[in-house]
Amino acid sequence: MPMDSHTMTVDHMQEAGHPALKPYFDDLAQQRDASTFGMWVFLLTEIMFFGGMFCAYLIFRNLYHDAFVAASNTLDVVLGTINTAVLICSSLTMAMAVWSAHMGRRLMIVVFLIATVLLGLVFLSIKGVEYKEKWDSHHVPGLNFSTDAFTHPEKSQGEGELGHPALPSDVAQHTVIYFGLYFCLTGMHALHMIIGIGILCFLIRFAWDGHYTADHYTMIENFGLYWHFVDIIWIFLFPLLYLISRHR
Amino acid sequence: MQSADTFKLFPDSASTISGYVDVHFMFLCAITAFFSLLVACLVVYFGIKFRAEVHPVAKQIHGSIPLEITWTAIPMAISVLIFAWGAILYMRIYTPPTNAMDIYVVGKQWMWKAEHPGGQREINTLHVPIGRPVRLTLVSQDVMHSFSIPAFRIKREALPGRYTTVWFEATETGMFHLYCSQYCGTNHASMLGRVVTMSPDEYQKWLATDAGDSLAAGGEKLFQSMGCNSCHRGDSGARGPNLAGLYGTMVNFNSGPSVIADDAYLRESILQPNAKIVNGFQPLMPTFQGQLSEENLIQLIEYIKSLKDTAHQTQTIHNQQQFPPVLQGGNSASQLPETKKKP
Amino acid sequence: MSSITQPLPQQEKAFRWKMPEESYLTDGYSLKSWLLTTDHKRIAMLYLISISFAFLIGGIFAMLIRLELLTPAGDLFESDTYNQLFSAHGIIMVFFFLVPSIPATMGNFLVPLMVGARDLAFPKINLLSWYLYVFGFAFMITALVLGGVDTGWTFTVPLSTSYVNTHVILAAMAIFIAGFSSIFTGLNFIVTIHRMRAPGMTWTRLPLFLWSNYATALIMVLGTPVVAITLLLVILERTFHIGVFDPAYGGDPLLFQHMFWFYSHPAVYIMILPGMGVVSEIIPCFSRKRPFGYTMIAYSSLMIAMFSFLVWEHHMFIMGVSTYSALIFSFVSFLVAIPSAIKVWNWTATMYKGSIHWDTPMIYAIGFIGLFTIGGMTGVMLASLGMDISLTETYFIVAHFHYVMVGGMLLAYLGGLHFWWPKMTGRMYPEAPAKLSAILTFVGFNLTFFPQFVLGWLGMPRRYHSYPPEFQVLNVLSTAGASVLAVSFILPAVYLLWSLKYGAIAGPNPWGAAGLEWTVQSPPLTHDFVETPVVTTEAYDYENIPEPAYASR
Amino acid sequence: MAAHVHHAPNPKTYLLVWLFLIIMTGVTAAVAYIDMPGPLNAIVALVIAVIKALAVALIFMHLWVSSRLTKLTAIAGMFFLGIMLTLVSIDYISRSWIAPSIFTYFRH
Ligand code: HEA
Ligand code: HEA
Ligand code: HEC
Ligand code: CUA
Ligand SMILES: [Cu+2]
Repeated sequence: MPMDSHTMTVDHMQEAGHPALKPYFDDLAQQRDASTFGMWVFLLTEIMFFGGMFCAYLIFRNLYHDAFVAASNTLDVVLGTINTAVLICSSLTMAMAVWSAHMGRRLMIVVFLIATVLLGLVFLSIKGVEYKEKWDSHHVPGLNFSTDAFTHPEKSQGEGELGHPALPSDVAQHTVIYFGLYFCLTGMHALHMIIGIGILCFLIRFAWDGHYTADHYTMIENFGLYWHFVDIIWIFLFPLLYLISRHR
Repeated sequence: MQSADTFKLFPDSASTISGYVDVHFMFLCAITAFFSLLVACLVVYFGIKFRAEVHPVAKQIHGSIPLEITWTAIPMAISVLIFAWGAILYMRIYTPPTNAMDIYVVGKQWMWKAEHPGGQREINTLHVPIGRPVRLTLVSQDVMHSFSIPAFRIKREALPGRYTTVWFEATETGMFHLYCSQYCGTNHASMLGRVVTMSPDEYQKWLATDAGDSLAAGGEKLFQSMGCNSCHRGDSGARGPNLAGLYGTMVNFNSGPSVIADDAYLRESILQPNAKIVNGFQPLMPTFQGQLSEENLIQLIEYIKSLKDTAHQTQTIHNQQQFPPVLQGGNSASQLPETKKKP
Repeated sequence: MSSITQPLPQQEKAFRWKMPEESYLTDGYSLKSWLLTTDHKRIAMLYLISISFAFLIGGIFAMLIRLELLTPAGDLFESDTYNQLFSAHGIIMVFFFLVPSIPATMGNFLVPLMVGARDLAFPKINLLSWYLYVFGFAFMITALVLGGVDTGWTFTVPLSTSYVNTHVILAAMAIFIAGFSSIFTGLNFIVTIHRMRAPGMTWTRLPLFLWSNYATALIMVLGTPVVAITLLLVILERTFHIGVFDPAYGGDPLLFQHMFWFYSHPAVYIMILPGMGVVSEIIPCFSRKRPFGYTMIAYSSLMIAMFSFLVWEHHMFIMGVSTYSALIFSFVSFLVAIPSAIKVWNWTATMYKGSIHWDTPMIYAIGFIGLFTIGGMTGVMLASLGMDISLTETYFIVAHFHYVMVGGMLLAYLGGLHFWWPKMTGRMYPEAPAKLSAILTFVGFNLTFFPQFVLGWLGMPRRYHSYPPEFQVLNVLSTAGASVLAVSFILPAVYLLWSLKYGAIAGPNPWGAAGLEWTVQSPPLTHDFVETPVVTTEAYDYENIPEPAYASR
Repeated sequence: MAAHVHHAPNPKTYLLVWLFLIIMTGVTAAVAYIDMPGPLNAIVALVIAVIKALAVALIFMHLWVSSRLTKLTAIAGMFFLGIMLTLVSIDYISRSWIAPSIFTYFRH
C-alpha cells in the first residue's frame, strides 16, 4: 500500500521556508507532484470532452460515408499538413521551454515560450484561412450553408478540381453533418489553442520576471502538458477530418 | 375495461402477452419484497436486539469471506435468472409473428393517427380484432413519441424518420387506454386515446363502414402521380428495378452488405435512394424527401408490398427461403409477406 | 486513529466543553473573508447554503407538481406551466442539489480532515468550483425567470433542438457550467486523496467515506465532460442546425440518448455513492463497531464506478436500439447491482452484535438502507428487458428514482448533516425534534412515493399534467405524503438554524467516532491540524475509542 | 527534488522525436493520396496518428518517465473513451444484423 505515502525527510524540512511552497503542502515535491497529477486528471476530462464529438464523428462517418468523402475532399490537405507540422514544431518549442526551466535558464524560457506563441498564431492564422475558404464556398452550417457545391460541382469554381462527380441531393444533404462536426471539432480545438496562447502570454511575463527557478517551474511544466495535449487532439483530427475519407 | 373507478391496483389484461408479463412482474415483486423485508427486518431486529442499553459492548467482527461469497453469489444467480427471463419476454414482445396483420401508426404533436391496410383512418383510436396478431409499424412526424397500451403490456417509441414495430394479440373485447408516454411537448398529456377491441365479425363490420381507398390503392395512385412508374415500369429495360415481389427478398448493392427489403428499407429507398445503389443500376432516382408525407410513404410501401412477384426476373437476387426476421431492435419489418408462405 | 489525540475526557457529567476561541469560523467575519476564502471548510459552508436554496426551490416546484396532480383534470396550471415545473424540478434537484449535495458540502469539509491534510490540493480551484456553481445556477434562474424551460431534465431531441421555444440554451448552459464545477470538485478529491494523505494513512486505513467519494470523483471527472459536450451540441444544433441530432438533417436522436445517458447513468451513482459513504461512517459509529467487510465496502465503490459506465442503454430499451446491445446492457445492469448488494449486506452485518445507539444520524442511516434496497431492487426490475417495456416512462420510474435519490441519497445527506453538524458548527442539534423529523421523513416519503409504484404498474405515464380518473386515489395519497415530507424538511431547517446559537456545545468528538476529523477541535482551525497527524492505528478502531458519556443520548 | 525530473529527456531526444513526428506527418499525408482497398486508408492513417500521439505523450509529456499513477491516468482516459466508442458502435452496427433463430425461438 505504500504506493505514494509521504515520509518526512530532512531534505524537505529545509525547504519549509521556500516562497513558492503553499502552506497546506508538506514540501515542494508533494506540491509539484500534486499539481502535475492534477493536470493529468484534467486532461482526462478533456479526453472525454473531445471524445463525445469523436463518437458522433465515428457514427456518422459510417452512416453517411459518401457524404463524408465528398465533404472531406473540400478540405485542403496541404494546409492541413502544414498546420500539423506547425503544431508539432510548437510542441517542440514548448518541450524546450520546459527543459530550459528545468535548467534554470530564464532567457531561454522566454525565447521558447515566445516561439510557441508565434507558432500557435501561425496555426490559428492558417486555420482562419481555411475557415474563410469554407465561408466562401458556403459550407458553414446554420450561417450560409448550401449543398450546391456537391450537387452542381461544375458551377462552383476553385473546387471540384479532384474531379468528383455530382452528388445526388439526398446524399449531399448529409454533408452538413460533416461540416457541423468539422467546425465543432476544429473550433473546440482552436478555442483550446486560444486559451493556451492567453495563458502563454502570462507565463512569458512571469518567466521574464524570473518567477521560475530550477526547483520551481510547475506552472510551465503543467502548461506544457496542456499544450502537448492540444497537439495530440490535432494529431487525431488531422487524419480523421482530412485524410481517411478521401476515397470512396 | 376502461372504467369510472377512481382506484384500482391491477391493470386490465387484454393481450396474449399480458399473462407472461404479469408472471414476470409478480416474480420480480416477490423478489423485491423478499429482499427489502429481509433487510428491513434484519436492521430493525439488530437495532433492537443489540441496542446499547442491553448490549453495551460491541463484539468486533472484521468480516467473513464465506459470507461475502454467499451474498454475492445468490444475488448473482438471481440476476442471471431475471436477465434470461426478461430477455425472452423482450424478444417475444418485439418480434412479430409472421402471420400478423399490419396497422400503421403515425405520431405527431399531439395525436396518434392509425392507418389500416384497407384505408380506414382513425385518430386517437385504434380498432383491432381479438384473436389475431397485429403488427404496428410506428413512426413520428416530428419529435419522439411513445405508443403505450398498458392493458396489452406493450410500449414502443415512435421515432422521427425511422420505423419501429411492436405487436400484440388482443384477447378481450372492450376499450382500453392508449397513451403517448414519451414526453413530447405542450400537450403530451392529451396525446391519448383508446383501443377498441372487437370480435372478428364486428371488426369486419367496422372495416366495412369506413372503406375508402385501401392503402395500396392510394399508393398506386401516388406511384403514378409522383412519376415512379416512369422508371419502375417493371420491364427489363426500365431505368429503375422492378419492384414486384421485392418485399421480403434480399437486395444486393454495388457496395456494402446486402439487406432484406423490409419496410425500413423501402422507406429509405424512397427518401434516400442513393444511400445504397441496387446492383446493376445507376444512382438516378431523385429523392422524394419533403414531397411525401408519412401517410404517403406508408401508402407507397403498402403498394410495393402488394405487387406480386409475376415477372420479377431482375438483378435483385431472390432468395426463396424464408428469412429470419431482422432484429433492428424490432424497428424494421421482420416478416415475409403472407403470400410467400402459402404454397 | 484516535491515538494521537488528546485523550477524551471520560468524565463526570458536569463537564462542559467550551467553544474554541479560534476556529475557521472566527477567521474573519467580513463578507469578503467568505467570498474570497480558499478554506475548504468555508467553501463547504458556502455550498451548503447554496444547495439548500436550490433544494428549497426544487422542493417548491415539487409541491406545485403534487398539487396539480391532486385532481385528474389539469386545472391548476396550463400544461406548459406544468411541463416547466417538472423540468425545472428535475434539473435543479439533479444538477444543482443532489450532484453537489454530499461531495461539495461534507466532502469538501471532510476530505482534507479525513486524510490528515491542511486543505484540498487546489484550494483556488475549489473556490472557482463554487463560483461556477453559482454562475450556473444564476443561468438556470435566469432561464426560469425569462419563462422557463420545458424539455424535461433529459433534454430529449429533437424536441429540445427544434420544437420547443423556451429557454433551452440558457438551461443547457447552466448545466454545462455547473458541470465544470462538479469536474473541479472531483479533480480536487482525486488529487488530494492520492497525494496528500498523512503519514500512515494507507489506502486500507482510508475512511469508507473517502473511498466512496473517490469513486464519485472518478465518475465526475470521466462522465461530466461528456454531458457538457452533449449539451453543447444541443445548443449548436439549436442555433446552427449542425445536423447531428436532428433527423430532419439526417441526424440521429438516439445518438443524443447514447451520449446523454453515457453521463447521466454514471451520474446517478454520483448521486448515491457519497450517500453510501456517509452511511458507512454512521453505522460503525453508532454500532460502536468496525465495519463488517471493510475491504468489500471499499472495493465495491470502485466496482460501481467502473460498471456504471457500461449500462447506460437501459434507459433506451424501447427506443429502437439493437437487440444485441440491449442484451449486453441489460446484463451489465444486473452486474452493477451486485456491488450495491454487497454494501447493503455488509452494513447490515455491521449492526450484528454491535452496540446500537438510535441517534438521529443512525435513524437516517437505517432508513437509507431500507429505502435504498427498495429503490435498488425496483431498479433491478427495470433492468429486466421485458419488464422495462411495461414500466418505462411511467410513474414506476418516478417512484424508483425517488426511492434511490430521496429515500437513499437525501436521507444519507440529512443523516450526514446531523452527524457532522457538531464538527462543522461546534454545536449539537436538538435531539428530540431531529428524531421526530427523521421519522416524519420516513413516513412522508413512503406515503408519497409508494403509491407511484402502483400508478406506474397501472400504466400512468410520467410527465402527465392530467390523468384518467381511475388514478386519482393513489395520486391523492401521494400528494398527502408530499405535504408530510415538506414539513419534515422544514423542521430541520428550523432547528438546525436554531442550534447555531442555542445548541449544546459539542466538543471535538461528541459521538466518540473514529477518524482524523474527530481528533481536531470543533469547529476546526483554518488549517485543520496544528501539526501533521501521523496515523498509527487501523481505521474504525472502535474497540479502543471510549464512548463519551455526555453525547446527546 | 522529485527524482524523476533527472531522467527528463534532453534536447537531443526532443529533436529526434520532432523529426520523427514531422516525417510521420509527411508520410501520412502522402499515403492518403493512395486509394487503398477497403478501410485500409483509415487504418493506416489512424495507426500513424496513434504512434505520433504516443511519441508526444511519452517523450514531450514525460509520460515515459512518469509515475505509475500518471500512466494509469492516461490509460484510463483511453480506456473509458474506448468504452464509449465501442459500446455506442455496437448498437449501430448490430441494428441491422439478422436475428439468429434463437431470438425467435421463444416467440409463439
Ligand atoms: C441515485 C440514483 C439512482 C440509483 C442509485 C439507481 C440505481 C439503479 N437503477 Fe436507476 N434510475 C435513476 C436513478 C438511480 N438509479 C433515475 C434518476 C432514473 C430515471 C431517469 C429518467 O428517465 O428521468 C433511473 C432509471 C433507471 C432505469 C431506466 C428505466 C427506464 O427509463 O426505462 C433502469 C433500468 O435498468 C434503472 C436501473 C437501476 C439499477 C439496476 C440500479 C442499481 O444500481 C441498484 C442496485 C441496488 C440494489 C439491487 C439493492 C440492494 C441489493 C440487495 C438488497 C441484494 C439483493 C439483490 C439482488 C437479488 C439483485 N434505473
Ligand atoms: C434530487 C432529486 C429529487 C428530489 C429530492 C425530488 C423530490 C421530490 N420530487 Fe421529484 N423528480 C426528480 C428528482 C427529485 N425529486 C427528477 C429528476 C424528476 C424527473 C423530472 C423530469 O421528468 O424531467 C422528478 C419528477 C418528479 C415528479 C414527476 C413529475 C412528472 O413526471 O409529471 C414528481 C411527482 O410527484 C415529483 C415529486 C417530488 C416530491 C414530492 C419531492 C419531495 O421529496 C420534495 C420535498 C421538498 C420540499 C417540499 C422542500 C421543502 C423544504 C424546505 C422548505 C426546507 C429546505 C430549506 C433549507 C434547508 C434552508 N418529482
Ligand atoms: C428517375 C427514375 C426514378 C424515379 C422517378 C423513381 N425511381 Fe425508384 N429507383 C430508380 C433507380 C435507378 C433505382 C435503383 C438504384 C437505387 O437503388 O437508387 C431505384 C430504386 C428504387 C427502390 C429500391 C428497389 C430495389 O430493388 O431494392 C425502390 C423501393 C424505389 N426505387 C421506389 C420508388 C418510388 C416509390 C418512386 C416514386 C415515388 C420511385 N422509386 C421513383 C429510379 C427511379
Ligand atoms: Cu407524444 Cu408524448
Ligand atoms: Cu441508469
